[in-house]
Amino acid sequence: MADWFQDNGLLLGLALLDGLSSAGLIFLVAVGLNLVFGVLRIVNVAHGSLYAIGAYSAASIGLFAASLGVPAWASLPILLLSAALVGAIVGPLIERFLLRRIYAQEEVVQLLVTFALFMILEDVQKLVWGVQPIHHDQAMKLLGTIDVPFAGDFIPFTNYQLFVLPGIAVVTLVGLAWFLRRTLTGRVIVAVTTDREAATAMGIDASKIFLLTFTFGSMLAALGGALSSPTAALVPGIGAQTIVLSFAVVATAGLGQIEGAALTSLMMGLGRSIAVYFEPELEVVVPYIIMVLVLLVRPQGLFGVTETRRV
Amino acid sequence: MTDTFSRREVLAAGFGAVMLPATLSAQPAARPAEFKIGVTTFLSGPASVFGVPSRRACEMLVDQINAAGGIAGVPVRPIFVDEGPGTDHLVGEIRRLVQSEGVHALFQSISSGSCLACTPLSRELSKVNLLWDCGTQRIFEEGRWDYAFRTQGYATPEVLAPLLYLLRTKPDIRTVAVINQDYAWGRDSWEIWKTAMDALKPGVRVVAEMFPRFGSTDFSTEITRLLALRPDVVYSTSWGGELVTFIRQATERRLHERTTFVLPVAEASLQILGRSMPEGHIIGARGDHWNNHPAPRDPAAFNAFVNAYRQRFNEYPIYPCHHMAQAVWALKAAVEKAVAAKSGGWPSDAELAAAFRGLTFPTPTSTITLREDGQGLEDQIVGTSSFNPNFPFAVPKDMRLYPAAQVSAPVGQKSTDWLKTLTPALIQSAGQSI
Amino acid sequence: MKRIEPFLALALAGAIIAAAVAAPWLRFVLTIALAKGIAVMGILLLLRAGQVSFGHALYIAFGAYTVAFLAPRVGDAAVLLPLAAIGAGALGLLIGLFVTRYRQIFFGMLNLAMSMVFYSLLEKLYALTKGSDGIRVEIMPVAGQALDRIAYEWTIFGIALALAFALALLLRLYLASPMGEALAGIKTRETRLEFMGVPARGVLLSAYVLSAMVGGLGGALIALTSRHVTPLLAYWTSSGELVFIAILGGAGGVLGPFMGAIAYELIRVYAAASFADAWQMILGAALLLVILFAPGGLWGMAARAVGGRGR
Amino acid sequence: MSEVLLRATGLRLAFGGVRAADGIDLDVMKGEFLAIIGPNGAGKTTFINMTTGYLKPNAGEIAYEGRRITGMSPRAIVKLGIARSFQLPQLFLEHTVEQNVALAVAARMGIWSPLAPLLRPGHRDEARDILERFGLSAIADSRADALNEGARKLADIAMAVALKPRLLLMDEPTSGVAASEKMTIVETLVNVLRDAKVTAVFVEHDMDVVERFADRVAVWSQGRIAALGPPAEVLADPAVQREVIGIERHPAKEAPHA
Repeated sequence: MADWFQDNGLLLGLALLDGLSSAGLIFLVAVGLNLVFGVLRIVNVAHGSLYAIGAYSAASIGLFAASLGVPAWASLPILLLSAALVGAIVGPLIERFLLRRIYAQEEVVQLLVTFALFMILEDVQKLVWGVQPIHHDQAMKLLGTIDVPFAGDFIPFTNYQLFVLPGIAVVTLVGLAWFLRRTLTGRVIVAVTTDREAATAMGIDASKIFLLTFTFGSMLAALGGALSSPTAALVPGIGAQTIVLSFAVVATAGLGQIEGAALTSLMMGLGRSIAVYFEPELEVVVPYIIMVLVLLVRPQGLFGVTETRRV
Repeated sequence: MTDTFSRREVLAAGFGAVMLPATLSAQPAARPAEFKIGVTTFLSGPASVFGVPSRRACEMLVDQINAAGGIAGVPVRPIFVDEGPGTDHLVGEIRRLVQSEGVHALFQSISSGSCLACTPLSRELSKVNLLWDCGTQRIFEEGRWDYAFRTQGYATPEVLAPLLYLLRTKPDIRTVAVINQDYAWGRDSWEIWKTAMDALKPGVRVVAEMFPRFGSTDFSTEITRLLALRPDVVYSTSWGGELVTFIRQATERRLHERTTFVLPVAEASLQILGRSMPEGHIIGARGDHWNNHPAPRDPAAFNAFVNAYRQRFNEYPIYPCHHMAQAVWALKAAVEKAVAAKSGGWPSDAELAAAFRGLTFPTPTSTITLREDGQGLEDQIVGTSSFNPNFPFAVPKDMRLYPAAQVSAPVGQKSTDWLKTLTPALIQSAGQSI
Repeated sequence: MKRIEPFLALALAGAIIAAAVAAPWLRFVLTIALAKGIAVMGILLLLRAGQVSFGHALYIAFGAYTVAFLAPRVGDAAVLLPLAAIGAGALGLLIGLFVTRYRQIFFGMLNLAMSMVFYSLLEKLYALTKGSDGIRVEIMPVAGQALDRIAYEWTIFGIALALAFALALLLRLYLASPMGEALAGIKTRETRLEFMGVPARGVLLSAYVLSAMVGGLGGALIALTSRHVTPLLAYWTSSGELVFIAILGGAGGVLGPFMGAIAYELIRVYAAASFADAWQMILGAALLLVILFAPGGLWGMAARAVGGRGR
Repeated sequence: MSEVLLRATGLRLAFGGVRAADGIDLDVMKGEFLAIIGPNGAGKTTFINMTTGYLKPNAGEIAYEGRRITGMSPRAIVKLGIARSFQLPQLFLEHTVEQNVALAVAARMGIWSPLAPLLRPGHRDEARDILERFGLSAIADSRADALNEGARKLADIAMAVALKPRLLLMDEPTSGVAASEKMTIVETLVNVLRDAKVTAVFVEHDMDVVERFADRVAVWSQGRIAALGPPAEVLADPAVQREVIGIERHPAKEAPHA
């Protein structure tokens, strides 16, 4: 074991750096899904569409701004703004006109409504943005690279992936934790998550909270997409890939748990990058293996609380 | 169960007669009012980056042909079907195209899986089937199909030509890493490369074999590993969004300064990459149809095609457009040949199929001959990425043309067996500079 | 409604046969629809217990690959079909022992994880499975009878129809039995079952194994019909499709899966024929319309038309 | 009346800081009707939960017919002949009342045969019979989630009775039942139980019911048994009156338990 570390310790260090940035992105998408699931109890498949629309919009808005001659430094704020814009427009539309009609229905029906929406939005994306890869990497290029020393050599990392992505993820985590614990609205969201019946019995205006949470969750999905757009080329189908990983995070993290989502994202991000170094064929299944192992030990998810059933 | 069987027998007996006419194709054929082609291509999902441009090319060419009076006087109508939903759906769609729409020929498909599933069906349905883009070597090496013809090259020459180019231009390489999409083409193209490399230059060490999930949007970890390993060559047959993402993430982190990329399918992504594509790396086009081809067979025809496409769709055609065009031209040539053979009479499905065997048809850049096994011989041009003032994106320089016959496995041989017989002498003898 | 169910079934079967005779290409589509309907009965079973599996495409793919792998050795459809069902049942027992410990989202997502691992295996074990290219299945004898293509296709169609009939009848008996009622009890009052001496997990497990078996059977029929199997059969969207069909058809009666499967396949075929690049949108919209305006799915609509209750 | 059916000795159970059971010793005699009274939070339901296997005591043991049952699962305990009803009725909400009871009958007969309805068509008849005895025939085909509180309560008990237990534990069987119907219902219930020779332990807040139907009464207070004996004796105890009945009888009367 010690020998192994001597040989591979440095590689493990590199894997750690890579894992952090991918964990950051996974977290941003998954935490939004988890919040929505916690409050609305809807497994929102269309979360993946919001991710894709967020990514496409950020790239389009960025390209448009660049064509107008907006300075390069603005590309980062533009990413954040476009994500907020997408979430604020698309989120309420979906919640008001679609989800609101089905809150009384069974969970599976709700899930399928979002699945249907996901299918519709897949084609909408194609109609709006076409099928050719779209990319706009101003934000990544703007920040340049940093050389990380490695065994007498050096490895360039982009500052964007090494610092910005994990940084925004951490800021989001801290901000969310503060919001949920220290503000009234946040506490109401927590109350609805942990005991919906009691919360509504206490006179909480569920419809307002649902709208707020869904919009917020949509913004987070769009933010994940927007932040991925400087490094990834956008093509049809990116939403489907993202959502299925987020599902795994949510189930592993536990109902509505943001810290759980953070820890799970970290485990999955690191697990995958370690796999790429040492057993690349396992990379795809790592998230599911983590999920199964965690649920074996903690059936309610990493940070989930057992729902007490009174008899 | 007895019920089932008696029912089956009743059904088979009762309705067998109804079924028969649909499958009998030797009966005399009347000249149709229009010639329908069933075209399967990706209209959804990641591979629609190929499917949609090829569909446009098809529509454009059909418009041109119809404006000029159609094929042998018959106007052409394409019917498009999406490959995206998967094999079981596509197999049903092929049946619908043949049995309900009554298409006269099938153009299919982009995905190897689709081709492998539908080619046997085309024989069962006795319908001419032009494999217009898929590259799998398995089709004609593992079976014999009377009605199927591939009007372009396939995986073996498309991988072997870039390898020969690499070994000629960089004879000293010692290490290679692969990063391919995790699906059949990614695996097959690596097996072909590895087998050929071991025969042509034994002793090259493979330092990393990475097959990230199909549809990945981040290769940072793979790139870090490649940066640390410093292989002489990074080989990738990825395409679409994944190739664009990989190149951009890799160049930003200066991987291209440490290694030589060999990208046999790069052509389709170069326009999107624009200036992000680094210079000095080996690029292929699954054929010979580069926009800066220095000596096409018919420059006027070549420019006419490229310009018409650019004018209509505001972008350069990519290789799937050329492959689609090759299928259309092959069809035109074969139908005219078959009609001529019947002195103006209209050919049956079997007669049309017969016209394809051994057919040589012109393309703007060269000619393509369909071998006796149905495989088309399309020349390959490989070059080194560079920029010139005529194009806002990378194009090859120092191009070498590899005639198809030199880099394809002979009829009746499996690619992997044939590749093992190659000798290092081929590196110098194959191809010519253009 | 219960009383006219058999008549409705006969009418449906008559319509299917008539359509298959009238349009040869439809016979293929309908065989696939029957196969999927059989698999969806498994989803229906689990829905009774209030559980949604987002991974049952695993069993379809398992059944399909069982046929593909064994066809060269055991070239007889009449042998392969039960083999696929038993194999899928055994796999279902193995996985079921684990996943039936979980409920709701955990149940759904663990199933998803299992199917995605299987999907990855099919892709990764390239030497064995030919990856995404898939494996071809040749026309084979049925019960020792060598058949030409047309007779073979009719035979598989007939087997699918007969199996659909027989299994629907069995499912109906099962659901009306105490076992079936106990299964439905898991949905609303699982703890009470324990206090009545009924092992709830055992009840769910047996339903899970049955659902795996019909999944394997459906998959085997798909393989025998499309005669080419690819890993896409196991992808999560295929699992989503099964739940989609279950809800489209309606969970109220055993005919629901078949009505749903036929409607699904026909909509898809006609949407693809008329709007090749927007079929997803049309399917999604159809599902939304059914959920929003016809609760209870097609079965519910039929039930209302006849004037009875959906259940 | 002298044979001990259930014996609890030294039961202790604490949740966090709360002692729900703090040394419970109790013998339930075969054939008796034992009422449990006491203020909310005294640990009455906890006793039932421990006896039926839902909760495991931290210490002490419960023996049924001389056999130790602490640590056994609810399922195993039911098989021994101990059934219970619930303070919050636990019905299968999407089933009809008849299906609910029939399921309990089937559970007793053995659920594993999917062919049971063909082989033993009797379970539906038995369910209908039980419903009749409980006066629930009129609502036999109503879905359980459409019932009022009183009917739900009765259906809940009917399900427990359908299991043909020898010991039945009932958690507030009359709460939520309209005052006007209460006595009739309890009378019906008691007759059913006496006919079937069922020993019953029931948590009860209505002292009229206790006085009229209980053979003995146990007074729970802070996880302990404060008093035990015939109702006339115990209810006359001033301490009990002050601590338990005083609270119970007047303000809390008929307070529905959510």
